[in-house]
Amino acid sequence: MTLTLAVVVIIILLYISWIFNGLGTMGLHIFPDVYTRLHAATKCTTFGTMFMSFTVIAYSTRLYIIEGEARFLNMAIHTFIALIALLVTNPTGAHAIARAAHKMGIKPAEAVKDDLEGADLQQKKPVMMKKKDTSNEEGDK
Amino acid sequence: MTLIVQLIQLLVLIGLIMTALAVIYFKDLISAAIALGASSLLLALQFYLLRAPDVAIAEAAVGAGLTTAIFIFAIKSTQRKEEKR
Amino acid sequence: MKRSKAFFSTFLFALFVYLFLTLAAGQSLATESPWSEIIWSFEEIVLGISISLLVAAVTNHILCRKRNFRMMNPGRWVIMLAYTIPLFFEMAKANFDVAYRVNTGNIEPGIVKIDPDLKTDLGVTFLANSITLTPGTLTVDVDEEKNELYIHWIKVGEDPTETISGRFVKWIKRFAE
Amino acid sequence: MIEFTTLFYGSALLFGVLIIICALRVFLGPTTPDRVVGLDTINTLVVGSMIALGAAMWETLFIDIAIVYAVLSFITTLFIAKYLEGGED
Repeated sequence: MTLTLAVVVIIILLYISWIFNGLGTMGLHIFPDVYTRLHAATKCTTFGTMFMSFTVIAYSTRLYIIEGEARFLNMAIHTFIALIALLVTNPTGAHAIARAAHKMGIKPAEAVKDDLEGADLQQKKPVMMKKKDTSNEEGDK
Repeated sequence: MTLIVQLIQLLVLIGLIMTALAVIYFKDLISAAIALGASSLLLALQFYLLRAPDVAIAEAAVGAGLTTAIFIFAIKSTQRKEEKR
Repeated sequence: MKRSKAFFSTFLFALFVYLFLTLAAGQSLATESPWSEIIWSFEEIVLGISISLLVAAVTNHILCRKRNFRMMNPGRWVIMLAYTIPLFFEMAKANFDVAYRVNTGNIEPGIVKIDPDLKTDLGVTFLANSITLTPGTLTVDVDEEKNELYIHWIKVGEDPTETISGRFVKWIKRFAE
Repeated sequence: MIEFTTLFYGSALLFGVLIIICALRVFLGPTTPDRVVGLDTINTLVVGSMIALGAAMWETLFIDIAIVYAVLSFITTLFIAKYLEGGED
């Protein structure tokens, strides 16, 4: 493995993914309450895993250009689909956890301001989960 | 190469033992269900490392998806805390 | 008329997803052209069309629930793809922001209300996900009648609506409304 | 000179260490949502290590499993959040 430009780029992408995953895990233990922990956990690990996917995509595209076999390209495309699945599901899960925590009555620690406290939300009556699913899929159209 | 794979397997097994002990010691049943979910996640990763992707996909579907859902339905219709003996 | 249009658009969407998933998956038997490994074989296309017809017949009342066909316009999809570029830079900024706060512990959290003035469900969904992925903000709850969002902000500042959502709303309005 | 395969295995090893650290949050978390945050982070890290291992072993099928895994773990998170929300139905 000689150090061409493509190889250096791939290794840099890999290091970025390591750094941000480590940072997210660190933030999970340093921050004081659920909401701030969600900040660290969602953003940093999504970003880190995104860069892991970019690494694999760049690696297999490079091999496809060198070797010319279609299975390398196939791998790049599937990794891209995994990346899209991760990007759609991860913020939605974080939103669900934050909402559940607030409904349970957990106050944000050291809060300066809380507009949601005592606000009367007007939500259509049916179950939230069902509503959310259909609106998401309608969004795909 | 094999050394790295063995190290990963060692880490995953340590995680499995930790989460399995947590399932036993938690008194809050919903926390126990969460720990069981984490345990079956790591078990799927272990199958993946042993190059059995079909078993891993079944473990992911049954362990992480279905079992947690069924346990939560059961906890919802009974009580949340374990009784003291 | 509207029903057949819903059927057709669902069919196109399903076929597109199938063809994207099976791109470069197998060899077409056709020729020795350099593309023969990448494009789909004849059997693959026939199977994709029949599966997409089945999916469209079953799910067109779910996927096109509101009978609103604004997303049939391919220009909107192009804008949606272009939107990922500013989103990516905002995400990068978000991560350095979190890195800074992890190291210094400089937080001042609170929950604020913003009114992004969007009308469609797709737009609100996109905005909520984008807000969750960008610096120091996390969507907690949504008012579905007035389309207002409640945001957990890690460093409360002035004028939340403009500061948090101003960058995205002008992009999202282009493709979702 | 290090090969790429070793680098991918190494990143899976690093992700394994991070998974153990996140499992600590599942134990320690004072409230239940804290534990769910730990579980969610473990999910993302497992998907990342599955992608890395799939690239190291050269099997496209393994990456398909990562896709399925991302979606299924999302469903688990939604179920637990739905329970914690305390709906009557």
